[in-house]
Amino acid sequence: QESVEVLHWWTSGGEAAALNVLKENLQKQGIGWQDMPVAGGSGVQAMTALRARVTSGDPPTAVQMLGFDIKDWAEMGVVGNLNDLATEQGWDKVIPAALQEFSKFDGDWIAAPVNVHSTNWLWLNKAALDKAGGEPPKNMDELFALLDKFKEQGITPLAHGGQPWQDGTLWESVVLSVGGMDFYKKAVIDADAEALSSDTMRQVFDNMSRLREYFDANFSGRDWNLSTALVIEGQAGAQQMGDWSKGEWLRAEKKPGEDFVCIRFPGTQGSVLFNSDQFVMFDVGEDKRNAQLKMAAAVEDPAFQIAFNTVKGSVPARTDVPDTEFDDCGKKGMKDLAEAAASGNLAGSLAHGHAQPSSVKEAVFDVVTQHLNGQITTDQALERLPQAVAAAQ
Amino acid sequence: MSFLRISNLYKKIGNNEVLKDINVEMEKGDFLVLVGPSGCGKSTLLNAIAGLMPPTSGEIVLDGQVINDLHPSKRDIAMVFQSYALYPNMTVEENIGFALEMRGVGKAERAEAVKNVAGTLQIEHLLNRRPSQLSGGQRQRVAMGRALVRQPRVFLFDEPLSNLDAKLRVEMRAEIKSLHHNTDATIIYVTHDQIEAMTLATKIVVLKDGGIQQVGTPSEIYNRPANLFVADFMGSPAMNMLKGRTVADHGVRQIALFGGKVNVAMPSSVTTDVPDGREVILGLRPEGITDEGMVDPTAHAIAKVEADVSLVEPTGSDTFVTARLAGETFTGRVRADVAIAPKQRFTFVFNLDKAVVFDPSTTRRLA
Amino acid sequence: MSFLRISNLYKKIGNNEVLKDINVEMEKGDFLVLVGPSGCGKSTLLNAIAGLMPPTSGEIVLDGQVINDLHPSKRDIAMVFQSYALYPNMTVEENIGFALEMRGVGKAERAEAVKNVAGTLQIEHLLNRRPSQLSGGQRQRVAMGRALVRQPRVFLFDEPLSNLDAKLRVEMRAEIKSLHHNTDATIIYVTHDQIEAMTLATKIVVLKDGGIQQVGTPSEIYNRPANLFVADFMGSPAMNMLKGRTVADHGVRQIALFGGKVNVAMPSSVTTDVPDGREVILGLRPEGITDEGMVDPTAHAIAKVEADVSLVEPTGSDTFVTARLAGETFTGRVRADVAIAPKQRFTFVFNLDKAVVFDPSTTRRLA
Amino acid sequence: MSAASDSVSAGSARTARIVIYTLLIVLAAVYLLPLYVMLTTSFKSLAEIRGGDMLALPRDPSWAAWTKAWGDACIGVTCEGIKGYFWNSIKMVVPAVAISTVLGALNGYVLTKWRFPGHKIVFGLMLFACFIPFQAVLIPMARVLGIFGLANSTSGLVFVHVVYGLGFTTLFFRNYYEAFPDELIKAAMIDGAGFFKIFWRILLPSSGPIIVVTVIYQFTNIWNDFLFGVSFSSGSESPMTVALNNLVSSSTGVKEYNVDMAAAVFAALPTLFVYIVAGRYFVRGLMAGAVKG
Amino acid sequence: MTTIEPVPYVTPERPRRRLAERLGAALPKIVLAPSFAISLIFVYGFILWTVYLSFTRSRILPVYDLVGFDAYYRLWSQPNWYMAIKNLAIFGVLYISLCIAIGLFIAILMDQRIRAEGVLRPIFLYPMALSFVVTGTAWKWFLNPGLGLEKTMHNLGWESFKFDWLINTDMAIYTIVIAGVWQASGFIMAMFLAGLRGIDGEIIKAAQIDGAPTLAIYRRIIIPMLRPVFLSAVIVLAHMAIKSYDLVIALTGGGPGNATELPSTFMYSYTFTRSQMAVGSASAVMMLMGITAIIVPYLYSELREKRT
Ligand SMILES: Nc1ncnc2c1ncn2[C@@H]1O[C@H](COP(=O)(O)OP(=O)(O)OP(=O)(O)O)[C@@H](O)[C@H]1O
Ligand SMILES: Nc1ncnc2c1ncn2[C@@H]1O[C@H](COP(=O)(O)OP(=O)(O)OP(=O)(O)O)[C@@H](O)[C@H]1O
Ligand SMILES: [Mg+2]
Ligand SMILES: [Mg+2]
Repeated sequence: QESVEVLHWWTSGGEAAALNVLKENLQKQGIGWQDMPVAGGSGVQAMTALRARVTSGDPPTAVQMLGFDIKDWAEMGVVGNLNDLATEQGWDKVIPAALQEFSKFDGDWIAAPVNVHSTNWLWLNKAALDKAGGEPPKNMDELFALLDKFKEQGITPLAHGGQPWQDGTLWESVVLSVGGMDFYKKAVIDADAEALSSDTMRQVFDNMSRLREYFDANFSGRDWNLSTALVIEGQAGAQQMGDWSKGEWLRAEKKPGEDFVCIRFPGTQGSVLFNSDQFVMFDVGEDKRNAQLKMAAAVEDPAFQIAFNTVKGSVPARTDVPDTEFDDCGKKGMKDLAEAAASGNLAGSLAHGHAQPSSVKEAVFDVVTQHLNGQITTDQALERLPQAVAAAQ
Repeated sequence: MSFLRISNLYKKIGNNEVLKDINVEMEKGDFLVLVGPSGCGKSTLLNAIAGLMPPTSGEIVLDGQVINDLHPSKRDIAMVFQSYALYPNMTVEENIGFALEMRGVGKAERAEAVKNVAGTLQIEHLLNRRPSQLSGGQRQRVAMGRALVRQPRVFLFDEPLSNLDAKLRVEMRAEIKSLHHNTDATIIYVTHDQIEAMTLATKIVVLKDGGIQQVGTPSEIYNRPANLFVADFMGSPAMNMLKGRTVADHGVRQIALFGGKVNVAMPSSVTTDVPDGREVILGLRPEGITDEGMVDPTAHAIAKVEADVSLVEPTGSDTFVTARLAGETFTGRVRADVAIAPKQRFTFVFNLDKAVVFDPSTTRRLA
Repeated sequence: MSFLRISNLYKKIGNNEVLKDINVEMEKGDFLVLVGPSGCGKSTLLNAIAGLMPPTSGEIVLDGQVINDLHPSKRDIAMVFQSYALYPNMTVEENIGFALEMRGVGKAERAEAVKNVAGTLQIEHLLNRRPSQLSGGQRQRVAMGRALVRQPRVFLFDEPLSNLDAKLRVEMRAEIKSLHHNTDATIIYVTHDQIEAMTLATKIVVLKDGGIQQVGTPSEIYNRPANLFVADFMGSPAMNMLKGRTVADHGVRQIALFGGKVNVAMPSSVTTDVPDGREVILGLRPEGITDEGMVDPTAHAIAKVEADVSLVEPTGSDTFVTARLAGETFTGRVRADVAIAPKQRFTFVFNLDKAVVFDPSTTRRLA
Repeated sequence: MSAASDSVSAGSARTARIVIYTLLIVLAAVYLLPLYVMLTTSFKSLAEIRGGDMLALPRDPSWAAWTKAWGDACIGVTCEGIKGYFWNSIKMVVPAVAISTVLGALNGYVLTKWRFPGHKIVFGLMLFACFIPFQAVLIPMARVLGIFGLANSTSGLVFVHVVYGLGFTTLFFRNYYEAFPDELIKAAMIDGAGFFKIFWRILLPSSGPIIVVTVIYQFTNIWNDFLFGVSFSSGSESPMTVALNNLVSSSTGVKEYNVDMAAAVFAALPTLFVYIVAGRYFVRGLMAGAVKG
Repeated sequence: MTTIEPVPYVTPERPRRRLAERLGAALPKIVLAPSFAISLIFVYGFILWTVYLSFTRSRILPVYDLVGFDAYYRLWSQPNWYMAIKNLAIFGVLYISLCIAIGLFIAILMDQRIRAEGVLRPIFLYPMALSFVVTGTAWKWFLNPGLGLEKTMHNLGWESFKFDWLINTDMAIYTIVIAGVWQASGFIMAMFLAGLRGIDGEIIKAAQIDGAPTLAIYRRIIIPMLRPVFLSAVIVLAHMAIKSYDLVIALTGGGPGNATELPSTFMYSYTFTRSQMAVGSASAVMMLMGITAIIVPYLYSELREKRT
């Protein structure tokens, strides 16, 4: 029997259920599914396992991957080619160019994008927000005002989990908010040394320091979902987090608009920082090729895109999928994405590997995290940031 | 009043009565040797005296003071262990000085004391070595030094020589003996080597299964053993035990040995009257059975016995000859020069002055 | 041709010449005892014979066959180790039968053979025990059984009795001796107990520092030691060594002892002529120095010496007396009954028939 | 050895005892805390965990998390709990421990009883294997496994664990056999036993204590290994720790701490069992040689 | 036994031997050969490979063109690396000394003829049996001020109690030490217990008779006699400290900031997550050099003097 072997880190209940849709779809076509889940730290362990598999000369059929990792692997010449399928199904038209950036290498399709997450979201507890006036903040100043009100309510204003990637996620939203999309592109995407040490960047770090004031004492090392839980239970007012956060709300049987409010991070409406899970198809033997193509086709099947993304909290990678099945937040996400894509305000998320290779990403995390934890001052951060980025390139 | 008195001492370990009703007294300057087969309780008794194992009942009185409940470190007793128990991590000097250090003696004074003791034992040149760098004999001396330096009220020695080879043992034995002479120390000494016991002791205590068999001077123990056990235990080769029966020959009490083949005079060690026809055991040590040329000129009662030689063991200085007669085996000690070979017939001379007689039913010696 | 011949054997370990030019011959049925101080190479020699340590040079010929290169298991030699080396995980029966099993002997036959040997050694009742459940003597017997069951061409014993206590040692010694008598086995036996050597051997080899000092019968070794080392090594207490000088008294060659205080006849062991005024050492064993009542009636040359007693060691059977005269110390053996005490003046009788004389410069005995 | 002499006078002895026992009980409680937290958490509901006191006893204890962890929890797309992975680990641990122990025993035997010039260097070189950081060997190892066709298989994992366990097993057995009397080997040689016979009949039956130490040590290390497991196995072939990690550390999903904890306790059961059952022999085995410097 | 040069118990081969016998004589070496070969390839081969990689510009996967010391320059210009080394120094020293101190202390307590030894022993040993994948979460909660000890103390009414090391950049490394000590000290305890049990009882008796109080007996006699155990313990702990990885990942993930970065986590993240394999290899080489510096003297002393 033909089968695909899939390396991924969607191990939690909801994600796995979503993935099951794909598995069953393939099974109907007579394709078996060999599962190879490797959880942990947004695929850190998975990439290690993948290295071992590739080195041993036996890569899996498809691997869940993010952003620049895809490029890195493509460069090593170990990935397959989906051009025929893509042409046949017209992927070029339905998948946003910003995603294609990662799905293609040297003009060849190598990966099938599953979804689009975006990271510049702010999640608010509706009750707390109402108590504080009910008006969602539109820029940093309003945000700080709101947070102050939360503070007066005696709750943790901003729920944050102190892990490098979470710090980075917050940071990139602040960069986008303070500097706008052009500055984000210059500083983050282009890694422009000047931008990285500019006054705007100083503002970013100052804002970070200010935000730090609104954390509770236990933020360090806390998993993101525990922070979300704080907001859900009303112990905290807001959380900056990617759209996967919605899964927690839904799971707690909360309704968007009724129990919680999802808005773009203040000052970033109209821009979207995205990251996209893609299944990179590795260069497997001819005997497995057919199954691999079938899987790629199944991933891009609109039915799967809907089924998966409604659960996951993200939006479909294809732009031609109707939003009827999605809730308010989902619908907003799809609308924002389409707008941003059209206006050129769609950019890859640094924290999730879509703006820079992992070496640079981690280097930025180093600085951001140390700054946020008070190990270095803003001046030092501005000095170090360009250095670290340069050293990692 | 005696210097050390142990009265009605019992020690139970688990269900095992290791010591039973031990009563011992000793004077200052006594050299008391505990002997007995392995497991008879010698070490346990020593441990009880040292305070390392509290007795179950009974009293230990040292110099007029009941010391049952005194901590070992406060008894002022020194002990030399069979394994020497030297502290491997300390030099010889530190080993010897440790007890003084624990008593808070100052550094200079300690060094002085250690030096003196080392001088006596001729181990000055070893003071900076560690125990692992010493030979057996040297270790033994260090162990002794450790005890000596404290000038304790009582010395306890637990088989201190058993790890040494024969030659060294002889030397060390002499050294301990002269030590006792020179310092007049009060010593309790455990061994299961009867030569050691005989040569060192002023008083021997024979133990068996936790009970005392006999207490006496070496000569009493050797020549007038209280029972068959003591007789057999002390002396090597062991005392010959010959089955006999009392008979009267012309009114003179005699003992018929070897199924009646030989009649010998009733030994002088028996002073009471023994009725005729009693089964007895005649005990005679190998040196009491000699060749004709070797007979003690002062002996009063002798008997000649002809027997078949079965084993000849020349030790160089003497020759031990084992012979059989009427199904009984006995060993004699003859001069090294006597020409003798197995299967030969040989005339032995029994020196009955040295013989003792036991009652086979009670195993006690008849006196 | 001899049954076992070792010629010009050398063994180097590292830079250490452990055996030097060893030449030994023995006949079938011989009981050869190797003696010598610790570290002199006894075990090494045994190991070389067993094939456990290959010699550096030289030849070992067994029954006409050079066995230098034969694997230990093919030499048909059995060895009993000092520690017995019983296999701790096997029962006594399996221990004894192991060698046969390795030789492919069937189960039934093996059981039979083991039973026979166990019978001889009287350990049938122990066959199902493990070594840890045996006493020292029993272990010794099992080790012996393991050697016996194979009926090898040669038995090697490496200090088999040194772990036993004195009493048991005497017993086991007799047992080994009778075993040798009964089976006429060819045995090489290592010990450093000279009593064992004397009583067991038909031939003794004295080793020192890897070289042979003397080869001879026990009596030769004891009474005619080749040099001072052998004389001192064999016998306990050791031979008395008295400094002397040859003098001629009325044409009769004599030796002046104790700085001229006593003149004794030149011992009969010296047959060659020794010039006057030569420094010599007179060797006389303790049993050659007795009290007047104990003098060997057959002695030809005796000398009376009065000296100050310094130490009295009664062993029960005899009393060893150490005395001093003119700065020299000697030990005599007197009857146990003799009344004697330290500091007393006592008349000793020297039996010069037993004396030997050494050249102090070469340390060799004068013959 | 025990320095507590029973001769100390009764009163102070009793106080001393009380102090000793109190200290031990307090220490034991501290050591048990993490286990206590794991156990109590596994019996709580998610809501109680989020809101409640970590050290509090469960208000409403339930086995739900346990049954879920064992049989229903999703790991990847299969929702059959961790029971299958349990068996994977067993399949990996048993041969790996057995092989590395046997090889270690043989090596120790050769290195102490059949010495050859240079044996110390050989041993020293082998011992170094204990100390290399495993992260450094992942990639070349993957290549080698690929060449051998062992990649991505239980046999491959067994192989890896044997390779990097050899240093320790050899060390343990060498130290133990070092103290084993040479005379027994000589005796067996004279008795006609060959190399393997001596090992099998004489040495091995006396190696109980050190086998216990080695097996415990290897068992815990291999059972708990994550790095090799995640790198050289995949999917339903993965050992327990990898499955557990997949269960516990999903990054963007919901965390069911009670299920995580129950699974964690399941994962720890075999090693706990081994330590409880063989703990006594462990100390004895250490005494018998492994500890010696 | 004296310190003697080892000797082959089998006779060396001689030409006239038959083949079978020669084979028999070589058997021990044949038995050892596979293990030795494995070590050569999988330890030393791989070390060489790592050294080689550190001179390349390998990023995501190995590439084999040499570029000199580039990776080392990068390595030594990383503040993270200095942090890792500093942390290893703090962690290593505290971890080793605390494990030994606590292990010895418990071992001494356990050695006082404790009736419940059978129950207590596994309690102290069990942490060693659990992987940090398992216990990390429990520890994280326990040390987390909002969830664990601090909160419990607050709940109990001790409001001023503060224990926030886990999130305090200056103190976080000490939480790693705490968890590490918890894990390994039981094992060390077992080693010391074994050592204590091996001490001749007569020596203790002798010391008692010499008038030494219990404390002095331990301080002057017993503990010095445990020297070999100390040495073994230090070696065991040193290599565990250097290899510590799970511990950090499970507890802090290297944070807050890079406050708990260790060389092992550094190496892993540079090799596998940051796609700077050459720098990772360079750090591995540095680590190996460090390990060698500890192990080689130990091995040397261990193998030179052979005590029994
Ligand atoms: N701790 C103990 N527990 C149980 N029984 C013991 C203990 N110590 C000694 N015994 C028993 O007490 C008896 C006497 O032992 P002890 O050590 O005093 O004998 P010993 O005369 O010194 O023997 P040896 O000559 O062999 O040293 C023996 O039967 C022994 O088994
Ligand atoms: N394996 C070895 N390596 C180096 N030297 C050795 C070895 N075996 C023995 N020796 C040395 O060889 C010499 C002879 O040793 P051997 O064991 O033969 O002595 P021995 O006469 O049996 O002594 P003992 O009476 O103590 O058993 C000793 O000096 C010893 O140190
Ligand atoms: Mg005793
Ligand atoms: Mg020897």
